Amino acid sequence: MSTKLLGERIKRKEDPRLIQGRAHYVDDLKLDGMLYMSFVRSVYAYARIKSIDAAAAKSLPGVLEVITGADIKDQLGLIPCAAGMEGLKIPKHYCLAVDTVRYVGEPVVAIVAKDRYTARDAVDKVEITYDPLTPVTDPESALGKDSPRVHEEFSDNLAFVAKLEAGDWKALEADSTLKIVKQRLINQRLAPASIETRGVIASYSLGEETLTVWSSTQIPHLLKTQLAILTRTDESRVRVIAPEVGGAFGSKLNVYAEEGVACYASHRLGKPVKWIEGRRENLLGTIHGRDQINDLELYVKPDGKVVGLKCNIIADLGAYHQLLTPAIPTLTALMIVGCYNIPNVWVETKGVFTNKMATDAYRGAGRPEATYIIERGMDLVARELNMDPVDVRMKNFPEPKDFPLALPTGVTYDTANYQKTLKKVLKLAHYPTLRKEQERLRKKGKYLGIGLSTYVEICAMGPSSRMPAGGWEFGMVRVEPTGKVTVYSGTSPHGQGEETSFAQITAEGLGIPFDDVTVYHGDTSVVQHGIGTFGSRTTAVGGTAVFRATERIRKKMARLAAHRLGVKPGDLEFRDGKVETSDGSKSMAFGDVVGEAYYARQLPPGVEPGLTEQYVFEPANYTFPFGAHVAVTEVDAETGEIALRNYYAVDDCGRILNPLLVDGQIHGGLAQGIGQALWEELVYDENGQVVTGSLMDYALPKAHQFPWFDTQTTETRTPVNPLGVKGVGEAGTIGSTPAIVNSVVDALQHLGVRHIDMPLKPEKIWKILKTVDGRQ
Amino acid sequence: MIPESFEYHAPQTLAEASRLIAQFGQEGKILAGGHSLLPLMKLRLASPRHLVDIGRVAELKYIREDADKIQIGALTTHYQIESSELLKQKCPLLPETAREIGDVQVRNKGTLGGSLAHADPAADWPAAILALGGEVEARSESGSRWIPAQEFFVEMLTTTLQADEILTAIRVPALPAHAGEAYVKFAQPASGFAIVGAAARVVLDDAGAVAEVGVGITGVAAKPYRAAAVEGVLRGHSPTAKRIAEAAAHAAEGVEVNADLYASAEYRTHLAAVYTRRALEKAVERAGGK
Amino acid sequence: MRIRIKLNGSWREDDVEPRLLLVYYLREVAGLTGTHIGCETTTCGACTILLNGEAVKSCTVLAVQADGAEITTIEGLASDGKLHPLQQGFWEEHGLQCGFCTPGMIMAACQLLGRNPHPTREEIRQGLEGNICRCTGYQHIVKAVEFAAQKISPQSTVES
Amino acid sequence: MKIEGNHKIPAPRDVVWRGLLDPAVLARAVPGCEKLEAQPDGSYRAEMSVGIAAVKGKYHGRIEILDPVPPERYRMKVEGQGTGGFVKGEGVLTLAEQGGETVVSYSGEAQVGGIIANVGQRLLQGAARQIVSRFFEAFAREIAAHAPTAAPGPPVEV
Repeated sequence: MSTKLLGERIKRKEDPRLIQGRAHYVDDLKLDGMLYMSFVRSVYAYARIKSIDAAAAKSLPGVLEVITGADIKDQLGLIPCAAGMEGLKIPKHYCLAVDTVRYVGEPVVAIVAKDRYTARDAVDKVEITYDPLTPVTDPESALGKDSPRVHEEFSDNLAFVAKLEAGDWKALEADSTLKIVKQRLINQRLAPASIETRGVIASYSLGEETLTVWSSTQIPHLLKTQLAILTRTDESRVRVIAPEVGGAFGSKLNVYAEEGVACYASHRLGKPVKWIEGRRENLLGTIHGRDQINDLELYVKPDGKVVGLKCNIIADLGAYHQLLTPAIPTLTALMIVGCYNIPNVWVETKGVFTNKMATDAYRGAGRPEATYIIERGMDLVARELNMDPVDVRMKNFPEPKDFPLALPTGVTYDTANYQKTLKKVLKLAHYPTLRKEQERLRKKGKYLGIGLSTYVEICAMGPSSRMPAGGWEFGMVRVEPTGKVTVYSGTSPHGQGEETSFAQITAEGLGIPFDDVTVYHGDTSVVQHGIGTFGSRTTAVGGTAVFRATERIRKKMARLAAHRLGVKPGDLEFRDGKVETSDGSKSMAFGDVVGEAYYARQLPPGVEPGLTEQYVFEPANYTFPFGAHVAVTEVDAETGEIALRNYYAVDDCGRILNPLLVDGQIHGGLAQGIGQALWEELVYDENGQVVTGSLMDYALPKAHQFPWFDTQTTETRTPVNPLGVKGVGEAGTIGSTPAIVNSVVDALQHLGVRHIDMPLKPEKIWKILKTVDGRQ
Repeated sequence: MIPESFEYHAPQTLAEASRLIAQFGQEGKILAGGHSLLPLMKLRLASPRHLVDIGRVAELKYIREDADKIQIGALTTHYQIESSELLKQKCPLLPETAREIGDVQVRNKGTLGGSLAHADPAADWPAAILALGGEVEARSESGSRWIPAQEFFVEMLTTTLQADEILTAIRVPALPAHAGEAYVKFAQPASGFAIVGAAARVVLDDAGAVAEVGVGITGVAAKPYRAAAVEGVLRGHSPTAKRIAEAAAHAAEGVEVNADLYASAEYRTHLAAVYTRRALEKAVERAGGK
Repeated sequence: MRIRIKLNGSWREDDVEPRLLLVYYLREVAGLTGTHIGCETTTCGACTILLNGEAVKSCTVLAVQADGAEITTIEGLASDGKLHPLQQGFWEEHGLQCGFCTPGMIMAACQLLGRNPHPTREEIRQGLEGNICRCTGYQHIVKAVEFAAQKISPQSTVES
Repeated sequence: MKIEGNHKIPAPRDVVWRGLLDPAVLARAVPGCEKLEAQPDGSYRAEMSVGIAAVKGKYHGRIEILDPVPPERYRMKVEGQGTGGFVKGEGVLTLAEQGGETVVSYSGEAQVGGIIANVGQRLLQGAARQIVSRFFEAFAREIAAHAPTAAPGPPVEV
């Protein structure tokens, strides 16, 4: 019997500390002599700073330092943007505003004080005089000739244009038999809003000249490099630790001003400096997601076959680039055809500066927009041709045998069976029965909606050739002399559960108990290399590195055991704490083999003592998970209120290592995607003020708003990595948004409703109902 | 998240509290459950110099029946009202309204008196107290007075309470025979505050016609109000579906309707009518009418 | 101001500033960092604790208001080294991911089961309306509470 | 945010006009006004505590009267900066005579920045209306008390 762990429902190793309140997030750490930092932030969207009077703040007892942009502009570098695209305009992005503020919430002054109370009190004592300028708030008019410019050093507000063109558009446009289905779609701005806000402690040791930074981050290794550059510290002397991280969803895949200023302040004062973000600061000054305007045209044959896709994308980037800001909308173009092999594609993406916080990677990062575009589009095609949305999709799916499938968008989908997931979800939802019920209810004036979404997404980021800062991942396995096993991963999970799934990989690989494996991540001095956790890559890329390093351990141990047992290494199996021949006739305890490596008395020739192996996995391609969702909604004809009655999802994320974790990722993703469709919206008013600056205004989903999610899976493995894993972190978010909107539009379709923009607030629905059937 | 500094006072008796609040005048604020005031102080939208915490004044915590009236001490928490068996029998509108306030934790700590005195234009309690035709007791060192709910709410965050007065109790009629009450609410999804909250109380006569009716509406205007026009259409008439709908259509009559990110004035006006109708339908049904 | 609080079973006395919020008292004075802060507006529930047996948001209570009170935090839930059934349930049913909302969620669930030992799924969702989780989509949390309910007072299979 | 409305002041138009330009009258009528000083350039410097009930913020700033057409209309610009935010507004006031009384109509745009804008959205419009109403009530009282030339009218109704 082998020790079967992969594919099992195994409880998480992470949980005991978390459920007992014993875990340590950044704000839980207290260092000797630690000081606290606070920020005075711009209340204007766009203004010149006329003067800063910090005298009163400085004289407040307990205030140690008041720092302005002018003070540090020559001491600290600029906030980095890793997206390298042709012709990209990159504005100077200082850690503290110099001369001009460009969005509400931009840090202008930093205060360091003996405690957080004093630091907060001092904020109110700083007097900044501004000369307001006309802010740019609408990305479309920002492109007009007469628009004010967010950055005067540039000739306009266009940060970049990216074009993607494939196929024979001349022929297509000449073909008069094609129908063209057009729609403008708005993908609203969202706040990632992890429940733990951001936070950092920087501790510069004047003696050792080392900088240690605890940051609530998804990318400790990348942050280490960037902070070394930013603070002009020798990278060998910088250590970054991501302690427990309370959610991120892309928002902590970044290098932020506050991190830089904290390092500066600690260096200057020789004391640890802590900054913890407030919720309003989080909604104003942590990256936002989405915010695109998409003008879509689909060219369709009379039988429902879609042969061409045209889309103009305007992406509202905000005022400055954060780490990946301009790269995100280009992922939309990359995945815009969804799970349909549309031969002719034309996409133009314009990234636009506005006086807002930067947009960047938020769960799904560019792919939810793509899926929303194509899945709303397919429903519009169905409506135009009076077809069932299921039939339109079936008509346009490639066959399973067509994979790997190279697409005109430049990516090659690995494996898929779209028909299977769709059929399965339709069965789960009792689709034909639902349609009958819908008919029945319509006759009674009740509106039931059935919404479909079939998505594919791009995961396991990614081949280094396509990534801004490396797409590989590092894994190391060390068998300790006692036989316990330590796994080191360069990823930085923060809730996804890889301390558990990586332990499953290694324990199964070595045939030892799950509890004997401990996984470390998130500390650059403990784990030598790493990229981080984002883009649904951790298990597929990081897990593979661990898997390969485990294989290397096996190989070495097999060699050691074979040497002692007088068999060939290939004859040996690892199971139940033993290394033995398949018939069990020759066997060594796992610990004894480990002893061979460490006591090193009878090593085979050429074998080094010790048992540590590492692997850097470079994926050859992305992976492409997919799925099919059905949302059933009821619309209150009188008030426009929407009730989500049922949600069915069948997802395929490749091989499943732990179904418990996969379910958790799917559920959480669904909640965020549904949240976008129904409630969430980060709103700037016409003056560039954020008017949803608290959780009393920005509507995060709550438990009672959801029905029971009825989820199932299929498993289509990927050949891209030896585990066959595709990734599941973002799938739910990507698939669910269009399913909800399609459902609500479907509920009202018989009244002539064609499209409703998100979030589907009751008032919007009510207004539409009022116009379509003249009620009230 | 961090309030400005203040001086804290924790009187044990009402008399002591009254003396303190009279002493501090505009500089002082009363702290009851703290669930209206502390959130403002944390954001530094309010920064009183003196906080008089009446949380230890035991004489303000009670629910009692007094002939055909129910009297509730100002420090009674929303949850105590929500879970009161006496109120479920004698004044079911109050537990039904309590359930709609904030969330479990807020209801455990927030108080009836604190909420009423804060007079948030979207709070739930005012709708119920108005519909019931309740009264609010205010006490100061110079004595006490009962203020009818309709006169209590002046405008946004403003009541007729004087600077030296403490809200000490509310008094509402117990549920008579052939009567029904209901509170329904269209909540803002993030805050849970009422975009529209409608409370209704209906007493039917022997013929099944509406003998008494009270409708209180919150969330719609700068202050909660009693919808007199709605009541006028119903009073004395059989509460048919048609009549209820006709009456409810007047829900936002004569008020300047709020508009915000979650509902325009036009939509709120519509919701006020719909939710008022729904509250009335429920109340009539509970009263045994059709 | 001097305050006396029975915290997870033991009395302690501390001098605090009146403006000190209970959540900061717990985290920074008493050193119990299991209670978290997730918003500024009494919305997210990450700071939920039991104050005299009732779930409250400790970010909206002054430490001085809690003078003389009994407080239970997540750290005080397990007894004799044995996890509370809710802790077991959250572990068993994968009721948490990043874990940041979890202590508050568990304390709110504690209150929920105290008042309603056999809640329906709908009642569980309603009972957790004051707690926001951004990771789980809540479904596993509902299962975790169901698990604990069953564990605390097993329901007979036949309703009497 | 649009702010518009009108208030009836029981006094003749020229009395109301003078009152609206009299710093002493304004200082008493503007809710929470702590200081109002006429500046050489014709503007006023103001310090005030703006808010409702316990929700208050201290602001300092300037008020400018532009394009006056006595006693009919003028344009007013208000700019104030306070802890955590700012208020700005611009609008036109029109005075019309109506049976010996004066109807003051106002129409303008106000902008709020900072914490009030970020978290106070739900109460903003109502609060603005309320502060404006308070001003006109107080102003009417001032006119009645300090301008004996004003025709006696019925008690002020708002």
